[in-house]
Amino acid sequence: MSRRLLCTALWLAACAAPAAAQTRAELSQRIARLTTAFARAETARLRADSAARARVTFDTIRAGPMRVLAARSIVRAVAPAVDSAWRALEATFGLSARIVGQETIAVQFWGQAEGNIPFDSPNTINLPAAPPTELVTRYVIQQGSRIVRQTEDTQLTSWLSPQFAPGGPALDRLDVVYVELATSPRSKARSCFVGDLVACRAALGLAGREDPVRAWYDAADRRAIVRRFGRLGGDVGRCQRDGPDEACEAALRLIPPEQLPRPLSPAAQLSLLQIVLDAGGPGAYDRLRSSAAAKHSIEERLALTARVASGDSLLSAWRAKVHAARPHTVEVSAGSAWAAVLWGVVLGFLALRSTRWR
Amino acid sequence: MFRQLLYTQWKWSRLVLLIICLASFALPLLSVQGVRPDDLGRFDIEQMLAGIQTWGLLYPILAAAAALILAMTTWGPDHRGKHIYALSLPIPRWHYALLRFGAGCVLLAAPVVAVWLGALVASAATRLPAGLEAYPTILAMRFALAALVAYAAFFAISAGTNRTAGIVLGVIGGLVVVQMILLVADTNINLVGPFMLQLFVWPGPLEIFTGRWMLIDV
Amino acid sequence: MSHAVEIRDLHYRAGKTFEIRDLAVNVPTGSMYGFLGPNGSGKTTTIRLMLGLLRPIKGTITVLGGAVPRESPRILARTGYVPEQPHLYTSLTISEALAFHAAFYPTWDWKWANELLGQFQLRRDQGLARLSKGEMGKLEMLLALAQRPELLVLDEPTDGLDPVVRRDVLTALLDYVSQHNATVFISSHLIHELERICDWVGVMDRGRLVTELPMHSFKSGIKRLRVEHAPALPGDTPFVLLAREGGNGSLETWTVRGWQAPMRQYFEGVGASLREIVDLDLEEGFVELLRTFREPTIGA
Amino acid sequence: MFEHIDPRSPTPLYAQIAARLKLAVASGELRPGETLPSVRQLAARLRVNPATVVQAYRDLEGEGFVEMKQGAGTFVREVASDRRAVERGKQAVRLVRQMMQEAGQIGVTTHELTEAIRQELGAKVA
Repeated sequence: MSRRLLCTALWLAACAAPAAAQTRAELSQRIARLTTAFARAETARLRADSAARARVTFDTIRAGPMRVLAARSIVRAVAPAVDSAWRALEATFGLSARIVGQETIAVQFWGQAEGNIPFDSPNTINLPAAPPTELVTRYVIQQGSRIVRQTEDTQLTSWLSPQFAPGGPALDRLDVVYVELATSPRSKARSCFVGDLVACRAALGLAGREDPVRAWYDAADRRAIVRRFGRLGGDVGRCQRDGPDEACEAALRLIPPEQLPRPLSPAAQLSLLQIVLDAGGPGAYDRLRSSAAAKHSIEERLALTARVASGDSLLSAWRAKVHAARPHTVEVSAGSAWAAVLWGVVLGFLALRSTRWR
Repeated sequence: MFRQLLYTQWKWSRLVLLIICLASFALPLLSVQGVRPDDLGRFDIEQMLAGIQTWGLLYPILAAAAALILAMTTWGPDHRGKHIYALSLPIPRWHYALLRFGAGCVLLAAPVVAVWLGALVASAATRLPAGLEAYPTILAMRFALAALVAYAAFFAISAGTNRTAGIVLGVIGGLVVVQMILLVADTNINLVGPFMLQLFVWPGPLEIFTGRWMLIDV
Repeated sequence: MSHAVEIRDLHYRAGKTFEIRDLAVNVPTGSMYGFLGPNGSGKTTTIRLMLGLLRPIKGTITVLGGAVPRESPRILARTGYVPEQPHLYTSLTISEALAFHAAFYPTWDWKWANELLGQFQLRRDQGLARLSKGEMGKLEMLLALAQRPELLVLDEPTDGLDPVVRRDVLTALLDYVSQHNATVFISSHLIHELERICDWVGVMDRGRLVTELPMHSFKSGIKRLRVEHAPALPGDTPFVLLAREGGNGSLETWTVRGWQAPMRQYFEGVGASLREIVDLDLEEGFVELLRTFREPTIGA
Repeated sequence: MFEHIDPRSPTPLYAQIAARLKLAVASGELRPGETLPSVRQLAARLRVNPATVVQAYRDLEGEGFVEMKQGAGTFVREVASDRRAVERGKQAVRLVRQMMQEAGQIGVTTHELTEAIRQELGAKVA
C-alpha cells in the first residue's frame, strides 16, 4: 500500500515541475532508483522482526480457513470478532472467501500485556486499547476482503472501488446515490440521471478501454476540474484562463488515469455492485471472478453475474432503483406534524389553566 | 363574540402583521435568487442548494417572530388593564382565553398564506434543472406548524402570571447555574444538554423547527 | 325580602398589609344601596370580590341568586359594572367599544345605547384614548346601562367628574332604574349624592362593615344632644353613646346612635336636662360614626 | 316648585315632596284634575330615587289628595274647600313650631317673640 502512495506522490511532484526542462524518460529513471533503495530497507526490517518474535507467546484464532494471530491476553476479546468477520466474508464472497486462508492476519491492541509484537504477517491490525467488538470485526473483515480481492483479475480490480468489503460504507444507501446523481456538477452524471444510459456507462467507468479524459468529462467539466488546481503555468494556466479545450485536456493528461476524479463516487459503483450481487444470489461474487477468463467487458461480466440479458437492462434496472430511492428530504413527516399540532394544543391549554386570572 | 375578539386583535396587530406578511411573501422570492445557470450554462447545484439552505434559516426565525409579536399584541392591552375588563365579561375565563387563542391562530394564517403565495410565485418563476423540485406547499405547511407551536408557547407564557413566568425562568436559570457548577467541578454530568436535545428531537416541541426549510431540494 | 347581593363572613387578604375579615353585606333587591367608607377601607376589593374578579380565602358570596365565583359568568351577564379606573381597551373607538361590549351581553339594547350616546353627546368615531375623564365616565355608565342589567355595581362612578357630567350620569341612572326595577350598589365619596338617591346605606372601614341600615333610620338614628348637668358615668343608656365632649361650663355635647324620641326620659332619670337635639345629615353622621368607630367611645 | 327640597334635612325626602305637593294642592297651585309629573320625570328632575317619588305619591293618595290611575298617571282629586283650609291651618302650625324652636335655640323668650309678631302684623295691617 505505502509503495503505491510513494509513487503517486513522486508523479505529482514531477508533473508540478516545469514540463519543458524534464523529459518523461529522466523521470522514470529517478523513480526506479528510489524504489530499489526502498526495497533494500524493507528486507532489513523483516529480518530484525523475526528475531524478536521468537521470544513472545501468542495464539492463532481459527474461523473456517481464516487464521488470526493475537497475543494471549486479548484472544478472548478478538475471537468473537473473528467469527462474525468470517461469516460476513463468506456471505458476500461465497466460495472465494476461502482465499482468506492464504495469509495470516495479526491483531494487536494498544497497551496489551505482551507489548508490541512484530508479526511477519503483512496484515497487521493495530487497534486502540479495549476496542468495541464491532470495531475489531470491521477491521478483520477489511483485511480479509483485501486478501480475497488481491487475487481478483486486474479488470475487476481496476473497476471495483477499493472500499468494497462486506458491510462496507454506503452499500445500500441508494438515496445517497440519488442525491449525488441529482446534484452532481458533472455532465455525464447529470445526463445519466436524466436517462442517457451511455452517460451512465461512462459515469460508472464501465466503458472499457476509452480514454477517460475525453469519455468522462465534457469541455465544461474539464475546465471546472482544472480550475480547481492551484495557480500553475503551461497548459493548466492556459485552461484556467479560458483557453481552448485542448489545453484543459493536456492538463488533465498529466495526471495518471487512475487518479482522475470519476464522474460518480465509489458509492454509486458500490450500489451497482450490490444490485448485481443481490440479483445474482449466492455465489454471485464467485461467478463474477470466474467470468474474467471469458474476455468479456466488465459490464458484460456484471450482467452475467446478475443473470441479466444485457448491460443496458442492468444499467436501467440500477437507474430505476436509484430513482425509486428518492429521499423525501423536505417533507414534513406525519409524526412531526402531529407532534407540532399536539404541542400547539397542549401549550394553548396551559394558557387556559393559567392562574393569571386571580 | 369571536368576531369581536378577532377584530380587536386584528386592530392591535394589523400594522406589524402587514410587515410580517410582506417579509413572509418576500422570503421565498429572495431565497430563489441564486437558482440560475452559471456563465457556462451549467447549474452549480451544490452552490444553489447551499444558498437556499442559508436563506432557509430565516423561515423558522420569521415564524417564531410572528408568533411572539402576535402573542404580545394579544395579551398587551389586557396586561395593561390588569385583566379587569376581561374578567368582568360574562364568559368563563378559559372560554375567553380559548377565543383569544383562536383569533390569534386566524391572524397567524395571514403570514402562512403569504409564505405559501411567495413560495408558489418563486417556484413558478424559476427554471429548475432536472432532479430539483420545488416544494411550496410543504414549506408553507411546515411554516404554519412552526408558527402554531411558537404562538401556543408564547401565548401560554404571556397569559401566565408573572409568578408562573418567574417560576419557569427560575427553573431554567437554576438548571443553567447547576450545570455551570458541574462544569466547573469538571464532572461530566450534563443536565442541560440532554434536556435541550429532547426539546429538538422528535416528540419534543421544537422538532418542527429543525426540519429542512428548503423551497427547492432534491 | 330577597337580597340581590349577600355576602357571609367573607375573609380575604391581599399581601400582608390589607385584610377583609368576616364581612357580611346584604343588598335588598330593587334598592339603591350606598356604600360608604374612607379611602383604603376595602370598598373596591369588596366590589371585585362580589363580581368574582378576586377569590376570597373563605366566605360565601351570592349575587342575583348565583354563587360567585362558580356561576360568575351567568351573574356577570346580568350585572353592569363601572369600575373605579376606566378598564376599556383604549385603542378602540367608541362605536368599536360598543360593538365589542354588545357581543358579550345577550340583553344588550342598541336603541337605548344609541339614545344614551345622544344624551351624553359622545361621537361614535372618537378614540377612547382621547376621551376626557368625564366622557370616559359617561361611556362606562353607558356600557353598563345599555346591557339592561338587573344589578348595577358602580365603583365611584362620578367621583372626580364635573357637576354637569355628574348630573347627566345620575339622571341616566335614575331614568334606567325607574324603568326597570334594577338593584344599584353604588360606592362613592360624594355623600350628598348618595343621600339623595340611596335608600340603603352601608359603611365599611378597615376591611370590616361598620353598619348597614336604611338611609332614613341611619340619618334619624344619629343625633348630637346638648345636655346640662350630665352625670359623670352615663350608665347603660337606651341609645349607643358614640362620643361625649365637655362644652362650655356644664353644657356637654353627646353624639349618639340609635336615637328614638321616647329616650328623653333617660335624662330626667339621671338628673340631666336635654337642652337640644341637633339633627345630623348623612355626611356628619358618617364622619361621627367613623371617628368613634376607630377610637372606642369614652363611656362604653 | 321643588326648589327647596333638601336631601340633607332629617325629614325624609318623600315626606318633603309630599308636604310640598299638599301645599300646592291646598294653595290652589295645582287645580283638581291636573296630572302630576310622572314618577320617572320627577325622579330625574329632582335627581332622587324613583322609589321616593312613588312613596310620596302613595302617601298623598292615602290622604286623599291625589288619585293614581294605573298607566294613566296621577291626578289631583277634588278636595273640599274646608279640607284645604284645615290643611293650610296645619301648615301654619308647623311654621310656628319651627319658628319657636329656632327662637329657643337663640334664647329669644316667647314674650319677645309675640311682641315682634304683633309689631310685624301691626305694620302690615296699618
